[in-house]
Amino acid sequence: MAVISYIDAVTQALREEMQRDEKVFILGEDVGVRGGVFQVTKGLIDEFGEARVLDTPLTESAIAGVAIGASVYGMRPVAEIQFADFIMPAVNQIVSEAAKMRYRSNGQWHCPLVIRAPYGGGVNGALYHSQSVEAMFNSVPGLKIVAPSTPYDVKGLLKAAIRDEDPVLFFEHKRCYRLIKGEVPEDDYTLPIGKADVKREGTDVTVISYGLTLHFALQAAEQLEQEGISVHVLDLRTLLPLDKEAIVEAAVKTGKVLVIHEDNKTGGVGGEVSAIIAEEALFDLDAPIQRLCGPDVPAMPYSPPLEKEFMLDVNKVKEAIRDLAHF
Amino acid sequence: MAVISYIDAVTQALREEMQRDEKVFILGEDVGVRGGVFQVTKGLIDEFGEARVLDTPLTESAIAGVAIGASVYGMRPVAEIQFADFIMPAVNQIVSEAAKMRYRSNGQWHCPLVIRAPYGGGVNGALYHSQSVEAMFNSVPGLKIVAPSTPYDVKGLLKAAIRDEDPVLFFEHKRCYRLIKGEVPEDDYTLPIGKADVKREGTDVTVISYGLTLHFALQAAEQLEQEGISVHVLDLRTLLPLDKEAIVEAAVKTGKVLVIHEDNKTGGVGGEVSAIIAEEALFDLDAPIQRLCGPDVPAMPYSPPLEKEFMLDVNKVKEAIRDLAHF
Amino acid sequence: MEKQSTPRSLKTVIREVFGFDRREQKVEKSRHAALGISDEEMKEMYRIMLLARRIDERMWLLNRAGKIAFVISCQGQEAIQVGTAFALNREKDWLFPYYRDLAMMLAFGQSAKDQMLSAFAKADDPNSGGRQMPGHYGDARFRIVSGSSPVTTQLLHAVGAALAMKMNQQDTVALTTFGEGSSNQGDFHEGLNFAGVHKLPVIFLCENNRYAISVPISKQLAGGSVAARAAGYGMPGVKVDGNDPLAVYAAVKEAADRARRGEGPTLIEAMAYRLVPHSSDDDDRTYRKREEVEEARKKDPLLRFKNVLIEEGILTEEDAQEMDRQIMKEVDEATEYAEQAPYPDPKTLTDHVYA
Amino acid sequence: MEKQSTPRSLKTVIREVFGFDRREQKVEKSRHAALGISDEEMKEMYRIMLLARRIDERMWLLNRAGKIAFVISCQGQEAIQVGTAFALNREKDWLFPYYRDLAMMLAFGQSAKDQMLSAFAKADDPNSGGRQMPGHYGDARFRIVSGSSPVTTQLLHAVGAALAMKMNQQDTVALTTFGEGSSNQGDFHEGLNFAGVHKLPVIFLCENNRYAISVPISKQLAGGSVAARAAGYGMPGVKVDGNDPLAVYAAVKEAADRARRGEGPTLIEAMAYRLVPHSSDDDDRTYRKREEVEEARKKDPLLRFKNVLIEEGILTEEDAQEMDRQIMKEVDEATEYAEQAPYPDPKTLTDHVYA
Ligand SMILES: Cc1ncc(C[n+]2csc(CCOP(=O)(O)OP(=O)(O)O)c2C)c(N)n1
Ligand SMILES: Cc1ncc(C[n+]2csc(CCOP(=O)(O)OP(=O)(O)O)c2C)c(N)n1
Ligand SMILES: [Mg+2]
Ligand SMILES: [Mg+2]
Repeated sequence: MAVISYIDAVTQALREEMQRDEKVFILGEDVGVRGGVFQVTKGLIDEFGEARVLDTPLTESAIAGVAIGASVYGMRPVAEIQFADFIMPAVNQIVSEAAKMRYRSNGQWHCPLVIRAPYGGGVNGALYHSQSVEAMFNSVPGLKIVAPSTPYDVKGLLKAAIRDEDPVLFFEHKRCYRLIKGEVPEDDYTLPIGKADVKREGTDVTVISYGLTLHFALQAAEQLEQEGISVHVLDLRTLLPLDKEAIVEAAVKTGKVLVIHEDNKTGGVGGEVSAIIAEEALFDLDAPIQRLCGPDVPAMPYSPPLEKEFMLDVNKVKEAIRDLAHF
Repeated sequence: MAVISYIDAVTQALREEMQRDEKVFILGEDVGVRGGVFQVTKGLIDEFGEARVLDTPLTESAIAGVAIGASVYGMRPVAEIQFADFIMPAVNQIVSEAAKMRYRSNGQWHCPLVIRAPYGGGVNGALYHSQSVEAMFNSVPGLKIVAPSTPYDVKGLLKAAIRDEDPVLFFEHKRCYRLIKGEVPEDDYTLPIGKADVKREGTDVTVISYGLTLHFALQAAEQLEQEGISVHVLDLRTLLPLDKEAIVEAAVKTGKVLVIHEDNKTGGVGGEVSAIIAEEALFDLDAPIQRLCGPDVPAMPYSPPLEKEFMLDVNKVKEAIRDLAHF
Repeated sequence: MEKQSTPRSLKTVIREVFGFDRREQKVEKSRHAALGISDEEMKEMYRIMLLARRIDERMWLLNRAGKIAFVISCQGQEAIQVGTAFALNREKDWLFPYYRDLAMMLAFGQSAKDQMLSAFAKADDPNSGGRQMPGHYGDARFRIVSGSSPVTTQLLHAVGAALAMKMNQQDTVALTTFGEGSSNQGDFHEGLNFAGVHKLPVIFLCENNRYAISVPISKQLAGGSVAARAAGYGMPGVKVDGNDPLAVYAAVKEAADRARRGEGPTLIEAMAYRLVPHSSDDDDRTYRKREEVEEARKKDPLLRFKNVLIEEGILTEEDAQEMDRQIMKEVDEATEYAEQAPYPDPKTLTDHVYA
Repeated sequence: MEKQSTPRSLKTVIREVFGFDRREQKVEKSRHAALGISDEEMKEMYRIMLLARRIDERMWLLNRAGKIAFVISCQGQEAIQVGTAFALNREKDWLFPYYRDLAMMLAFGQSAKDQMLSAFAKADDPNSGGRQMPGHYGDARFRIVSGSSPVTTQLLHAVGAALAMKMNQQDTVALTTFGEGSSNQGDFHEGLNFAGVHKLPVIFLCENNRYAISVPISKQLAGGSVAARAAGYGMPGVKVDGNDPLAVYAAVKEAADRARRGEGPTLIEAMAYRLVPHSSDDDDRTYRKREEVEEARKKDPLLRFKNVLIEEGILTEEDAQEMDRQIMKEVDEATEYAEQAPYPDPKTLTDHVYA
């Protein structure tokens, strides 16, 4: 199996799905000759032409709304929002329209579309190129939200998202793009949306996470093994709908739960995870459910010391796991 | 003290604040001669003129954005979003701009504005005139979210919101408008934003809620007293920032917590409340933290049997409290 | 001779001068025939306008009687809607309508029963199974895409469908409607610009009824004209008399032809007047004078179109009365049927969230 | 006489024919004098343009040397920005700029040091204390309201401030800038419409540099003209040569005068060219030919304006060189100062979330 980067897994999934199904097309800002500002769509315009790799005007509401109209008509649009931070002008189309189309039409119409958006920080991106925006959408039934952490998951889940009959927000952590590499089968496979994945088995502390911080957890787990702490790591992968069964199972496994995400703590996905455990597995717990998250500030600043202070890292994660292990 | 309705408390607060400070002005759709579609601003245009009771074009992003610009300049705009469901086109202005103005300018600029929006269902409003949208914003530091349940709280908190130096989303439950009446002092007072309020003392089960469902809890508590169940009821009043101290105190009081809201369960404010308790007071609990919420569907349907099925009511609340009491 | 002094028509003069009139055929032909509309179609257009009006009126009665919770009206806009529908290919084209398009829905295939099922929020409402308010159309049978309450979002859906049509080399057209108030939302701008850049087969039809709830054009629409905004997107902008179904027909037909020829989008602004309050929750006396409404009633498109049909000899007053009787029967039956029809099962509340 | 055959100027002919030239005063007066700009001001305009250019160039060097993480440029747009600033009242008017407005910021009072503090993200950066990327201006000292990265939002803030100015009967103006790509966002439409309805003292200035990152006007802007969209909002739309600071000055001045007279908003589209990649993260070779860029460089507003100053006798080549030396010194010192300056304390991360 080839070892490829997280970002190449995105491109590979897009290319293969466009080859497989000519209804699949890409639209977004600078996705054409520029190949996307991160080069995710590099080369695709040459292979598939500009009708299927469409540079749109600088209008996120239109990107989402046009994708809705095209998908209702029968196409399979994959829209790119250049940075997750810029999804805000499209919220009305995503929340009022895409998420509700099936429900409001009593199942007559539906929107099989994907909105890809690079999110997350640690890239000198400052307030508006570093945000995690998943919390805004995880209270919206009708949407699915996928946030993979490994190249393998990226490819399998993006393909699943494109074939899904419902609107999927696909959040790619931009710090993972070139940092994270992994084995990815060259051939076609999909992974189930809605299923979490145990990335490491352990017995002392359960960490539940997704995206970049999942890797901090895995690294921390490896280092803590030498201290005799065995860490169980669950990768949520899908944030909506959450895999409740897997969450409860992972929590029960060790009785000590640490939920980690880069997004700020208040109102984040971690709160929902914690609440599920507190509702379903309270008596299996040996410690309070801890959350280690980004600070409750509007967004991540640019200045290096401030960005560093905002971001989680292996040390912060280790410390939190250690505290919980010794609780 | 006069007994007035919830909606009249809104109007009274607006009128008094406009009399007190000529920087305060109202803008929104149909707020002028029509007096608002709910008649909240009825008569204000006659008293304050059309410059201070401004009918805007049908453009929510402009309503929010213009309010931001005016507030930055030094005014105190109170914007009305006709129905909370229609706040979506303004999300970019609210989340990217209002919430981040102070932080991004390192404290140089700020937006003292209020956005009022009637929310909630049980009024034959169907999918788009019934939504609770607070969950979308409660992960956004920089914003404050107020959701009062009584006329007394409405007046005191709306005045506080107008005088607050930060952007405040003020959500008024539209079913409460004419249903809920209560004593309201004729003179000036404010209530602190960020403070929850114990609406009833009890010893067996703690209910934490806000808005319309708070009243279901109070009625249920009264009825359950006859069954020998003593219910403690905490009204959150402010959803962001949450009053953590009051939440933990209320949870510890009985050891059995039921969080109730009309908004759908997943990703709702209740998850955050539950997570706070699971983090801060786990060992004081005698039962799993329960949430009784709207179902996880895109929004409330129009057809009466479906609306009824969606909405909570006193019986559903009683049942949930009883279950917890007998746990 | 005395004859000279009698004023003569242009036709006569031309005949005298040239011996014949090249324009004769055109002069003789009625407006609708010149547009390629048959007498039968004219009658059908009128019937649908009247049916829409009667359904709408019935809904108000039902609302005032406490039987249905909400009405939002097409009254005053029927000519726009029927003229539009007839100018399209009702077997192939796609609609992205707004909440006043009752007459357009009827012209595209929905029935009185469908409307009443929707009004009563019954399980068999073809738009949403009673989930949405009346006026929130959506019917896969007729390529009517489901709409929501937040205004103007549907413009972008029409643009998206038109993009798909172009990609798939279809000769179909997407038509979307909206009010003049709604045309000020950002989605209007983004939609027209996108369609203009890609020359998409989409028609943007503004039904300008002069108010957005209580807000008149003067407080709503800088410059005062929706059609004038088309130039800024490099597309034709056409203002038409929305009380005249034939004027609307002509404009929409031309726009559809343009679209099918690959020449891109058109913006049409059809001028009308909302004859009733915004909805059953509104009281329009707070913001407009009764005289103004009365004045508008004199231009009621239904009256005008009936007179055209009578003048053209397509319909007699008696025919019209008979038609009305038939329609009232249809509306009565639809009402009764819908009132009796079952509500959706509460257990279906959680259906159709995901596939 | 042979004289006759010598080609004579129009001026000469007019003098010969009429004995005097009514237009003489106008013909003799230089363009800037006619606009009421003094020689000193001209020199200052040029100095600020050059300073902006030098700061901008320095930032690219620092970026390529790995010293600063990000640059976004004003290169090619300095004439627009300085012409604009000088046409306003720099003591009273308010700015809602976008990320390329470096030269405008300098003209409104910011210094080279300020820019470098921002580039290095240091605590004393006056815009945001290092919280925002460079180019995200905001400076209460000079009534420059803090901007964000999401484009076009600032238009509505300018409209809101203008509304407040009108309410408070100020004779000030709010000016906001944005790119031609950004002008397609919904907020543009909502902002122009709102300002048009209420006749607010606001100027919308589009800096059209022909690209939005990689997307050229042809794929971005239906109809091809931002200025043409003004008509749809009932306001003047003016297209000017953005490589000529005097042309921009004239347009902004007229717009500001209009605004102060209570006649409402103006939309100005200043045509320029982005001489460098979109930002330090961009590679513009993927989407535009080198020849095109070279061609544009020949119209570099700095060169052009220098030539004007020299032709008008305001500046000599030597003056220009001396000025450049001074500026380079200023930039060097600012760079050094900023590089040495302290970063914000990590503990301040949670400051300024709420009052
Ligand atoms: C985004 C949004 N904001 C507000 C509303 C509330 N609302 C419903 S209809 C309406 C007025 C619409 O006016 P116009 O577009 O002129 O259409 P008309 O009703 O006159 O046909 C308003 C403000 C809404 N439905 N959607
Ligand atoms: C809402 C939003 N979407 C996307 C972006 C990413 N982005 C930054 S600048 C830019 C292009 C802007 O082009 P234009 O408006 O022409 O201004 P220019 O950079 O050419 O001066 C884009 C797409 C953004 N900042 N905001
Ligand atoms: Mg209207
Ligand atoms: Mg540009």
